Amino acid sequence: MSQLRSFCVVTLSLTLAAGAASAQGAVRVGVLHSLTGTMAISEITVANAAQLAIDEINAKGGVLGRTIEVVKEDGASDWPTFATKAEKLLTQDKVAAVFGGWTSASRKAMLPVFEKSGGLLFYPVQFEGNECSPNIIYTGAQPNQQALPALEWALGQGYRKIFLLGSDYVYPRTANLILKKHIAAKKATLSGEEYVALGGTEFSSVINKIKAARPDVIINTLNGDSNVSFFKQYQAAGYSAKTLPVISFSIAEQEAQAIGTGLLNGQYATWNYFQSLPNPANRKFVAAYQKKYGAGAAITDPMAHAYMDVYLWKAAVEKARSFDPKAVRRAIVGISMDSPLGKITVAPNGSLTQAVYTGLSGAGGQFKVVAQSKGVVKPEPYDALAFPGKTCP
Amino acid sequence: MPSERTEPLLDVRGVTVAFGGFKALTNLSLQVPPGHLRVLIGPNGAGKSTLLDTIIGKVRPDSGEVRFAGRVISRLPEHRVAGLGICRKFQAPGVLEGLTARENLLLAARRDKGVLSILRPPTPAEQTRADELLDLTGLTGRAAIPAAALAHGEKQWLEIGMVVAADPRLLLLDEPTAGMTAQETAQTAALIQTMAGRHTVLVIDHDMHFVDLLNAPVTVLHQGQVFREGDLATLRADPAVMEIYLGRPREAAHAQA
Amino acid sequence: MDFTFIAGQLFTGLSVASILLLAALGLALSFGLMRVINMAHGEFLMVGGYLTYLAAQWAGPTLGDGYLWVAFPLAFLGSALLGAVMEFTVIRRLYGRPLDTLLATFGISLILQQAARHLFGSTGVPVTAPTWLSGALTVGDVTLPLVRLFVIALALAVLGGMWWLLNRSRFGMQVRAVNASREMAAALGVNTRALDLLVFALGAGVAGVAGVGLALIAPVNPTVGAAYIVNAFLVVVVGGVGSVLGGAAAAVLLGFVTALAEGFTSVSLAQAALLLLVVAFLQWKPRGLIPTTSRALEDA
Amino acid sequence: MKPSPGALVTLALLLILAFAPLYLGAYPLTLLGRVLALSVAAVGVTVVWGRAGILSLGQGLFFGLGGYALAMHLKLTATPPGDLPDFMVYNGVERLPWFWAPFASAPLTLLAVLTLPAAAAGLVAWLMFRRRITGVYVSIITQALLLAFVTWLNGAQGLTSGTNGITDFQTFLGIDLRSPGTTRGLYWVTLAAVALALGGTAALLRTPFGQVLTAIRDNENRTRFLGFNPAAFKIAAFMLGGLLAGVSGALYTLHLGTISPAMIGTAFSLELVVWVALGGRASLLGSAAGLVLGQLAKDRVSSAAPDAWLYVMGALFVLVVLVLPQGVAGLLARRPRAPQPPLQPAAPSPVPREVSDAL
Repeated sequence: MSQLRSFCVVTLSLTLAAGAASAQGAVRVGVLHSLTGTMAISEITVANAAQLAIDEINAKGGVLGRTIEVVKEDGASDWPTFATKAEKLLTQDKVAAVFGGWTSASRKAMLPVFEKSGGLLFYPVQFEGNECSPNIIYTGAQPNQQALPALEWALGQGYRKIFLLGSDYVYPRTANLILKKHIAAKKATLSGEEYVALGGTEFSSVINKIKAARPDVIINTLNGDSNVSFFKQYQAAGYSAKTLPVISFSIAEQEAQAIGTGLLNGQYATWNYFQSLPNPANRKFVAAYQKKYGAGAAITDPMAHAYMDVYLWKAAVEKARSFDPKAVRRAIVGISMDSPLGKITVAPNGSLTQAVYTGLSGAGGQFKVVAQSKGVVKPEPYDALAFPGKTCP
Repeated sequence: MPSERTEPLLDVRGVTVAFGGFKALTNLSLQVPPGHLRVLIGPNGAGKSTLLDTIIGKVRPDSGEVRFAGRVISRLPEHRVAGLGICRKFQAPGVLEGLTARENLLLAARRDKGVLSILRPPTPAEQTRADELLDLTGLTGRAAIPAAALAHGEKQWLEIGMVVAADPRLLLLDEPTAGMTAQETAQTAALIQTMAGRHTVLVIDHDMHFVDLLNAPVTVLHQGQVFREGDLATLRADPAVMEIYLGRPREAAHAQA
Repeated sequence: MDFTFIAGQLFTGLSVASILLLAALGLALSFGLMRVINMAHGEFLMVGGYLTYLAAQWAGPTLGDGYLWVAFPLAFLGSALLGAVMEFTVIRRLYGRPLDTLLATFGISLILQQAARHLFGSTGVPVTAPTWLSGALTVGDVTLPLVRLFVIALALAVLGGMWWLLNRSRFGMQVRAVNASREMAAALGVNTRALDLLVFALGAGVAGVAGVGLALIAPVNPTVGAAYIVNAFLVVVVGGVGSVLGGAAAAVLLGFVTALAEGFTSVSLAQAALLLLVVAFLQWKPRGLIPTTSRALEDA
Repeated sequence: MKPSPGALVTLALLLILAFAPLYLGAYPLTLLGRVLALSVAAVGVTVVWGRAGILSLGQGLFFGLGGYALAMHLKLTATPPGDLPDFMVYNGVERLPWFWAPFASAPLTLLAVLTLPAAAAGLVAWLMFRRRITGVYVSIITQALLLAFVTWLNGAQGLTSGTNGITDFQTFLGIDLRSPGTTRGLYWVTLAAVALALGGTAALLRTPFGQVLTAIRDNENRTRFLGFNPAAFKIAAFMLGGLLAGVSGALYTLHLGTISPAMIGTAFSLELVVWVALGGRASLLGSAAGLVLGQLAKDRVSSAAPDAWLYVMGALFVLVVLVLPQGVAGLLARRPRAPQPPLQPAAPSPVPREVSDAL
């Protein structure tokens, strides 16, 4: 019965809260991530990072003199829920902007809602490109800001035979489609390509195929916990970073901790951000996050993007002197700032011009930067080699 | 009203049924002419229930065949067998508990039982028939109550009503008086006797008192085979029949009763 | 397609079979013998994994790699206790209502997943196999990872233990008696209620032990159980409900079919094909590889 | 026939809902429209599970077939003539796959929405029931089939758009899907579909067809010996459940503007069942209302306390089967009736002589 009672209390208090929510002078923004379900592992910390930025801004007097009020919603790792909650945030809470989403599927589900209602979504995760909505600010890496630099780096290290391994969903498939075109163009060898269902835990066959293919390097786009299984079984099969290096696009500090540092030591990851970046903005961000969410908390690329997204929005609002999403979208182009990622600028297509780093995994799930792009890389949503003639409108 | 024709309505020919290594029926043959009443007795494990299961198509014989009105039925699915006019009343009351008493009777009385023709509401004739049977079984006052809520005796009568409503050519009764009082048993025996003639009836029981009341030819099964056939008085005098009941005091006592 | 690859895939088949078997063996007790469909079975595997993690945390500093020998009894007892509580509070009230049991146990699996999230966070916890399991045996060109061999041995040991318990022990005789006829067994003086509790707890305990093995090669996180549950049920259904050896045969069959399919097509296509194959197989043998003929089953 | 109290309540509720656009805000109306679309599938579950006793954990398969059939049409409509849908281009597909071609036509699509899920359900049911697979086996097999379907959808990305699902629709039958007026129109269309599903199914279950389903649920063998072929009836019931799930999927796709494998997976199919169980598995109105209220509650509670939500959901599963096996509808149906007098113990109820005389 107590469960029933708490259920009633929760429902009731919610109803009351809805009435009292429109505090004078505050501006509402939405934070929409999976707080439950399979994606919660990654998304809760991203939501935390956005919250941290909002708290910092509020502590300093808010935006245009108004404090930011967060409406936090749970996408529950369920794409229609993302669409439904986005609709609620835009039409009922009338938020000025939404920070959220991780999987492409959740973004695709939200996209029609944002286009219909003219809302503005800040999406903080690396993705497969091939999309260019005027209602979305894509701050995570485009394929040319993560996958291609990683390939270049691998080729530069003398790795010529490349094995592509990924989870069976859109990002790995598209990223690999692009990579294959570039592997062919660079006259390197594609020695194999395998996909495992999302959440898959059995890699015997895959490792056996890798063994038969004898690649120089594996480019890994496995998602989430499949990485844990893969690296455990990869090591058990007698492989190590020395005998066969793996470059991953979805393993950041947090995933590295979960996989266990012993398994990942010496492997590579490519991102626009590592917790170990020495710039002052990052030191401040890391210290603030760990103060609020625990000293050992790992900090990842999507978290840094989510944190920075809030500041980008603030800068655009102040530049536009308006909270209107259309005005903010217009104003945000060209905004530049020193962020934890280093110097970034918003390109006209709504993505970031940002640097790319390749890191070597080491103790405590941290990565040491071993290579970085020359300067910043402009975002290209459509790969010219794989999808010729496609551009943002 | 014994039939003029000599061809049996039910003709079990050399049926063998084995479960794993155990032979429940061994080369068993049995004929029942149309309109006759036949009683089947035998100690536990003699194969009585397996024989009924085979006739209605629940169990497939390993060899031999079952013919009904000249047609081989031992390879037909149960509902087709039922459709030919063979109806079985189980030991436990087999009423449909989620339906009302009247709905039970209406479904039993239905002639067309296909998926599409079922959409037709019951005909006035079927309705009349159901109401008659409700009246006759004393269930009129309980017509709209789910069968699950009926008392045990009421369920037994309802099922007998269903059997009557189905108007089968061959009626298989498996211990129809289980759990009945002496008076009810007597009335049931009388009822079954009247049904013979229009229907062909095969009764399984080991209550010798009841078998006596039925006053019909008896077949004794033993170890999956027909052991003896004859009227009850003759069989009682047969020491071999007594022999197979030995070691089973209860039934032996009944047999002597 | 060279010999090494084929030999490697054969070993893969054996590995997959051992994992399927481990995931399914507990079900062979609860589903196979008691007809209880426990959708929370995967969560017992999960509990086994988390207890392995805890064993490594507590015993690791003193025992080092020996933590594994603490993990097995801990996982067995922990899962069995949880199973016993579940049987006593919920499942006991639902005997004879298999579909309702399915729903209730699914609810329990949601609660257990969320509890794991509360206790250990939504990120998985790291479990590292002992160093003596980190190497690999090399036969010709074929690599046989020690941890895989260990999991295969574990599956065989659990299978053997269960077979002995069911077919050679007094407990097993009572279990089989109840399975054949509950009333008769009760009349013969078997305490069927206590036995139900024991069988269910044992099935849960076996799942916990399996969870230790799985933790060595797969992640330990709140949703890991859900990854195994459907395949585990398929193993039991294909093997023939109520038959432990049938389950083992089914696991081997499915393991090799998986390895074969994965060897020649993409891994994720093989998964879909396997599921369809199982449905087709049930057309051919609806009662599984080793059907149990009992009246009790027919009425179930 | 006199309308039952249930029918009157249903009618009154539908009437109240018909005027919802006048008193509800934009977001609540959208939400209500969506859950009403789902409730059509719940009506199907009532037929299949509540009446015929078959617990399918794979309703998402038929829901998905309906949804994808419509989504393929909408995607083709939104693609400029001569072009391929964008996701195909991004996956290196160069020609429109053959099974996409018929969905360029709106009438064929509507036909497919109505027939494809029902036909698939019929096939699945035929495979299972002709081999007399029953009970939990059906649940496991339907779940496995659904999983196979979802795995294929995810894997065959060039043909199905994989995990992203099919999205970015513009118009349907010439109507702009993104205009606010469409939301309102779609709401009424959905409500009409719910009314039709409830009314049609109720009418069907009132015929002896419904009685035979109940008979099969309670005692399949007995029904068989009465001369009915349970397999045929179960297949029919399953097809009806599939049809309703398919229609529901198509409506839901219209409401949401997208369909993806995650929307139809095992979690969806199980949730469908639990809301039906909560509302009352044997009651059409109960299960539809259970789904609508359950989903609305989920929306609210999961917003307020996302961590608590899974506990609430899990506890509901357990409590419903332990305490309320007939759901809220069963509770309400039981209460108004005066307490029944205790049944007479098997008092001798002799067969009147007339029975034998009548023979």
